[in-house]
Amino acid sequence: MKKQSRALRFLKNLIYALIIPVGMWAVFAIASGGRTASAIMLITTLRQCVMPSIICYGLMLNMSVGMMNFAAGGMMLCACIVGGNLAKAAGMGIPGLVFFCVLICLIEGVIVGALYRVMHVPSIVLTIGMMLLWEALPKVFYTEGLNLTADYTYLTRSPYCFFVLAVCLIAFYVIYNKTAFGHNLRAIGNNQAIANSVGLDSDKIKFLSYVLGAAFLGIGAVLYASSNGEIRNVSSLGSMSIMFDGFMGMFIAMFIAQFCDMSFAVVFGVFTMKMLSNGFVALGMSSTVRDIVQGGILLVLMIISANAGIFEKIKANKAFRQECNDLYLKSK
Amino acid sequence: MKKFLAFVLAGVMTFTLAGCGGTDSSPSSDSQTAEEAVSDKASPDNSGETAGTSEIYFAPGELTIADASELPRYKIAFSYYAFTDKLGLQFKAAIQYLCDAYNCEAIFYEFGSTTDDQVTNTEAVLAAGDVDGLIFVGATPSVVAVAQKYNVPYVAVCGFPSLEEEIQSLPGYECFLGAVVDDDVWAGNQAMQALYDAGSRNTCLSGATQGLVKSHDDRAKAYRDYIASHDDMNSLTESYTMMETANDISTFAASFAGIIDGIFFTAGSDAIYLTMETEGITGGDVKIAAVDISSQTGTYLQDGTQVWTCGGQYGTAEMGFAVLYSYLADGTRLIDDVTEPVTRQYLEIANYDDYMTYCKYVESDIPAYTADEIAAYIPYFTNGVTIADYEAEAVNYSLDSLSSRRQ
Amino acid sequence: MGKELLLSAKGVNKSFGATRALIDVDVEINRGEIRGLIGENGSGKSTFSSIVAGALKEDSGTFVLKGAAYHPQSMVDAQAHGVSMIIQEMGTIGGITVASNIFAGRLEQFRRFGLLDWKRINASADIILADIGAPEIKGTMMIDQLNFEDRKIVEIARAMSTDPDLLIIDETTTALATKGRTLIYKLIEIMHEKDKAVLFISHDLDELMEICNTITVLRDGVIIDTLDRESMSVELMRNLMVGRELIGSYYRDDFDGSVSDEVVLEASHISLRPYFKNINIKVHKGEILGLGGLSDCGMHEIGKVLFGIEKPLTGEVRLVQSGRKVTGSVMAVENAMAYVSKDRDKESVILSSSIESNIVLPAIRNMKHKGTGYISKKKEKMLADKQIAAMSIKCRNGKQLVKELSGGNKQKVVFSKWLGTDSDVLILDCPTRGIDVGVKADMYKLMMELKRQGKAIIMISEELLELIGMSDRIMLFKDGRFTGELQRSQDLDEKVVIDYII
Amino acid sequence: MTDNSLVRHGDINEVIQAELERKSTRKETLSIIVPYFGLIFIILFFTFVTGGTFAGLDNLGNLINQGFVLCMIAIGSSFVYAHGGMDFSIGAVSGVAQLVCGSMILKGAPLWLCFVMTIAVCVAGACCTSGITLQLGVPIFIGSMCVRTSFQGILKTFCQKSDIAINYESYNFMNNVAIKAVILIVSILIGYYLFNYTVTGKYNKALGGNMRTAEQAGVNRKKWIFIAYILMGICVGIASIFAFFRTGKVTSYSGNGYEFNIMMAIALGGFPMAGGEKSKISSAIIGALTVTCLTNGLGLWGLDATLISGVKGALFVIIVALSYDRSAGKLVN
Repeated sequence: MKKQSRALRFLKNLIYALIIPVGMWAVFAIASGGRTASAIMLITTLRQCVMPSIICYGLMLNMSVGMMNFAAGGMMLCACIVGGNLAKAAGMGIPGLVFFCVLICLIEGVIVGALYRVMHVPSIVLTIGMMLLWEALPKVFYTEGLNLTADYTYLTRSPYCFFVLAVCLIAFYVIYNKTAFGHNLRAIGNNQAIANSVGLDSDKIKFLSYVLGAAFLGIGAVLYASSNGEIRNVSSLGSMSIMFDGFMGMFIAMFIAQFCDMSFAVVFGVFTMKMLSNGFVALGMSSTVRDIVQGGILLVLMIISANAGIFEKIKANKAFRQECNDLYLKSK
Repeated sequence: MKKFLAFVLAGVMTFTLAGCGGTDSSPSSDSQTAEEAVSDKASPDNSGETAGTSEIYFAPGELTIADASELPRYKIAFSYYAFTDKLGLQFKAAIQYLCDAYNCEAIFYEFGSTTDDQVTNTEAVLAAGDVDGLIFVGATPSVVAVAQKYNVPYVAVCGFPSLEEEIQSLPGYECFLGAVVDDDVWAGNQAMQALYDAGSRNTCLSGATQGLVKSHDDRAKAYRDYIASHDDMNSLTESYTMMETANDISTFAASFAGIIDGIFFTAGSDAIYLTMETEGITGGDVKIAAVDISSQTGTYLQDGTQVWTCGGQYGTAEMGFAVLYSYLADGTRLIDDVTEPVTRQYLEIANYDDYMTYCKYVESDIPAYTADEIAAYIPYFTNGVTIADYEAEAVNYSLDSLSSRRQ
Repeated sequence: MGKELLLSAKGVNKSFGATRALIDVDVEINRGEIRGLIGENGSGKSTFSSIVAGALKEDSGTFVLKGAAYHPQSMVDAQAHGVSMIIQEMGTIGGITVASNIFAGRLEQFRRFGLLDWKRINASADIILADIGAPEIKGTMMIDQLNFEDRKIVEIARAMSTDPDLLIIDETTTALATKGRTLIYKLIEIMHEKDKAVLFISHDLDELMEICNTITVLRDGVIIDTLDRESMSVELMRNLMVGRELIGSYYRDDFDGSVSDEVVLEASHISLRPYFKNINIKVHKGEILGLGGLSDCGMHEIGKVLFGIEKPLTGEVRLVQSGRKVTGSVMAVENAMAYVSKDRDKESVILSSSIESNIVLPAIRNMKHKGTGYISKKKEKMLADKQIAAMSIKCRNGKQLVKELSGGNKQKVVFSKWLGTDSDVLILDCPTRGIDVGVKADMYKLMMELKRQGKAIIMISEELLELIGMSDRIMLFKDGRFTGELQRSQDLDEKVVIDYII
Repeated sequence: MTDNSLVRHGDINEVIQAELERKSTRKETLSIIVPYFGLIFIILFFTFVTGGTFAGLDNLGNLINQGFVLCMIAIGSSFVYAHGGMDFSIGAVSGVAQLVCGSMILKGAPLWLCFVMTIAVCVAGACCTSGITLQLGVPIFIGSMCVRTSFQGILKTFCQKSDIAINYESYNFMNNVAIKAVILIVSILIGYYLFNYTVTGKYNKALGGNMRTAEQAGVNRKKWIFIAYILMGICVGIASIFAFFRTGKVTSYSGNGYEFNIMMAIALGGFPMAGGEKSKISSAIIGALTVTCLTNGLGLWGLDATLISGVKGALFVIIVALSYDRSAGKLVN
């Protein structure tokens, strides 16, 4: 009995969680005369979700403690170019790529985290500064950026990329739900003052959140490197566009997370973003139109989540008012 | 804590600053890699380390017709949108090569993404003082105005305004010597023609964001015009997100599976080939044409995936140098009507053999024009040079003429 | 009784910025002892307890716990040594479960193969809750489902979950209604029986008299005296705390509850979900109207509605003279109304700002030059200094930040901010909550002064004595409606009042 | 005994008390002057490495030209940051405003009308952002991000086929340094007045310090926050006008990055991100000047082009590390 109701609730939530991504997909499927409904389109879109999702995991760890990481794009870029070139120099192939990218991202994460810990300036401020730094650093060593050969690209091809995503998803799920760290994150995110006074070392946890986040970004960097093959250095703020899908996806994810676990919500959220852009391409519209709509749709979602339960409140108030007035009239 | 912080940052700083020295590479150290690069050129189809990734560098040029040390030491500034990709470095190397040969001092700076950056950075460089000439990629009036303010002669290369308002205001600037540009419209047109001949009818465009680099905008325009002028051609979609070429391709391939049969890239890069391989659409029904050569181009020209490409733009920059130097040397203004840029051909590469020739001559350690060849376009060294000679070379510039010059 | 020393502190010093909270404090607590710690706000008792509990670091001084040197790095570390604390206004962490609240910061101890074992966490949470006598709360509940009272209990559970030798209770009872109080008293008893110690901090002197067997008095960071059962008396304690003679009661001494029949503020059948329905209130010129009830009976919300912070669902609040309807706090202030919130730090003062800008905030609207809107710094400073002097606020100067002040002085700032606008209707929600007798007395004097000036005062309070002592008329509130209205009179005492509210 | 113990404490007290007082005051003054040091240091440094060119009269003109936009926006933004708000959309909005300005001029509309419209667009943008937060309760961070995305989309869609450019030299007078300097100084004075001597600034600071308290003290939250955004909109509008005439054209990159530059400026000036009492319009302006000097100086210095932004980032982090008010301690996000 209880079990069943549990199952029902789970089903209900699952449906809620899927409404947005699936709805998005359906809309475009119809609009494009079924072209986006094709299996290949779906797989491609999913494949394109992999990297942003992983970035999103990285950002989410910071977001849970209420911190932003604008440097994410720059960190990835730096890791790609430096790590990729090191891997090539060492001739270690994909394992080398993974090793160096993640390693470098970790180092970057440690630096950013340490700086935050020492300086205690708002993360937005710090990370904007660091973004410029990480963007410039690879230029010193590899002015030309990175050129990878085909044998480095397997990780982005399906099915391998989905394995990668699965691994990251599980890793995030465990960190977020099954470790003390994950819960401390949320505790601090919800009320840092109290969390501190009950003895949570928020500095340490924030530092860790940067480092662990960086690990995810490192994986993201690997995928970015191997999907593009040729990575060029960018000038100021150029790296924002790398993290943008993951960044925007994160907000949708936070909205969906009330129905299902964050680790899945992230994928759904990113999928929504990707579906949006691909849908417009499939409709033959230019990529620029999508930005306008993207902002709009995101805004609508945010408005909904910001005003969650407002209708219930209004209804309840209405009833209450009615009741009171009746009583009042009776008393007269 | 403060100490630790200061230490970390000081480290980072010195690191970065050290880099400044590091990147202005002194020839002696690089000649090694250059030779490797050349040896690679011999067999570009082994898709490994090739032009794409090796240091771009030209062996120091010798000016035989005059004693360089006799020549006055001019300080010449060259600006490009970024010296962080292959093309940018080719430009840099070419200008460096000429400046060395002509006993000039070269300084390089990037203009960022926004026009405001272009103005700001130019102001900064010119304000620093004693710059004798400026070679700038593109000719935005506001930038020219800066040169005018510091009255530094200005030559535009590889990019010229297409809007009447801008073109009209150019003659007003004393310092503006005119422009030497590549025929990007032609390039775009050729590319589309090649796709058309290869049987492509439903094509997509992947271009750079409008307003970043003039030449890309022209190529995109040519694409749109070509589609418009051919009823049997159909543009499926246009994407203007340069950072995400890979993404574009996979989306194209997915959303138009079975329909799409041609893609035009305003900028070629290895990302294209890798992604196409990932998507499994190489060597098949989808043909591509792209401006610019990258390390993998040979391979895909060979297997027929790529039907057309072109390159060699930096030759244009060299011509720009010639125009500037002519003025510096004896005040000759070669281009009378500055609203009419000298429009040069690209080196067109329609097949693998062309590509081999291209690598042999253009991506070797000798630039498209040697110091002496450039001298032939400077009245100071060669009497009776007029703009007509430039015009002639502009249309004559091709792989054939290049190889004949190298014989 | 075998006096076994549990904790001893020697020469403890601590200062915040320029204010010295503790000066060479020596304290010794024996096993089985229930030690009361009293003193005015800012006398440093909370500082001392926080240091013992590891929440603060002392500047100098030595601690010995159970015979070993003791220097807690954090509250967790302190708990490991067997010292834990229940803090006055700490609260719980929203958005997570009761269990993770109880074990916040100590979840690591429940690892199984490196992962958290939620079954065990929830189970042990339930056990603890049952032990302290609140079995109806379950570890799996989301904290946000619980009401204020139960959340406090969760905090207590958090403190008890480490089975401490020394339990510090810092002014917790003031925030609790009967349920929580009884629960705490029971805990104290248990501690006593188990021959452990309790450090009990409270402003409620009678409460202290009842439960403590020793009481230490602090003033301005210095230990004044330590009394044992025999020498204890409320009078003595008061005088020691304040450092001067406080003759008799500090409430008003007249018993004339008559006021002019001119109504100033009138609320007719106002309702607010889910607190109350169709209630009517009239306040007269020069009247002190007391609203009494239990902390969660909804009377605080009445205050909010009267001031227009909360919109009533039915009826309206009206200023009778002008006939204006109170539509919101802005309008209220413009019409010379004032509101002192129950939650001082969160709602009444800007902690990060200077005393001056706090005081002038409501007044500047009247100080600005009509045409240009220019506000002269001189005027501001004058007003602020005038109020600081009038209220004798303890501070370096007007530029000092409010967060550096003690509770009592903060409250003075709040009052002076409203006196600066000279308001006609004052709504005071727990005006003396958590402030010491000295300031209390001043506050009451002030209220009487205002009454004389013919201001109307609505005093919402949880302290019955205060209500009886000060109000001309007391309206008692219980689950959403008024249960009684009492005129001021000699023979009014707690027993009479309490029946109306429980 | 209690008494003499008190006496004993008494005299020691005074000594220690005095010492502590001195410390705290010293700390306060330091936190006030450090940002100025940052600026002065940078000026001296670049004057030194560029052999005086940096401080030269000629470069001063450049500085005004380059700094105008940032300073202008800084003035407006300080009101928004004072109540703890922020706005990621200003860059995109300014871009669209320049687009409108440009296309109107091409249509031959009178200049004054173009100016009015440009400012109107920016104000409208500000209304969007603030409206979303105030009326619909969306966090400003996300809200302005959405507005940013949409406005960028608009700009790109219109600039996709071709840029918009005017005949540059026929509008040269719009680049007159003197005019800019005058406008800038006037706006700074007005801003300073509004911020320090009227309720506009005071209420926004109060709101930044504690929303609830301010509201209960009779501050109309929505009204004053809205006004703050409007003020910023106006400033961004004026900035956009001159930004447009400086380049004479609109591309899809116009206005790109303003939002981040202003954040840098705000931080460099030691302006607390959370707003409140410590907010000072002067620090916003100081910050803007610092950023401008940084960019210009690094350019003059002739540092390798590829690294300028990196060095900028590093210096930024260093100065912020030294000048930023850390009273929030661990609690800062």
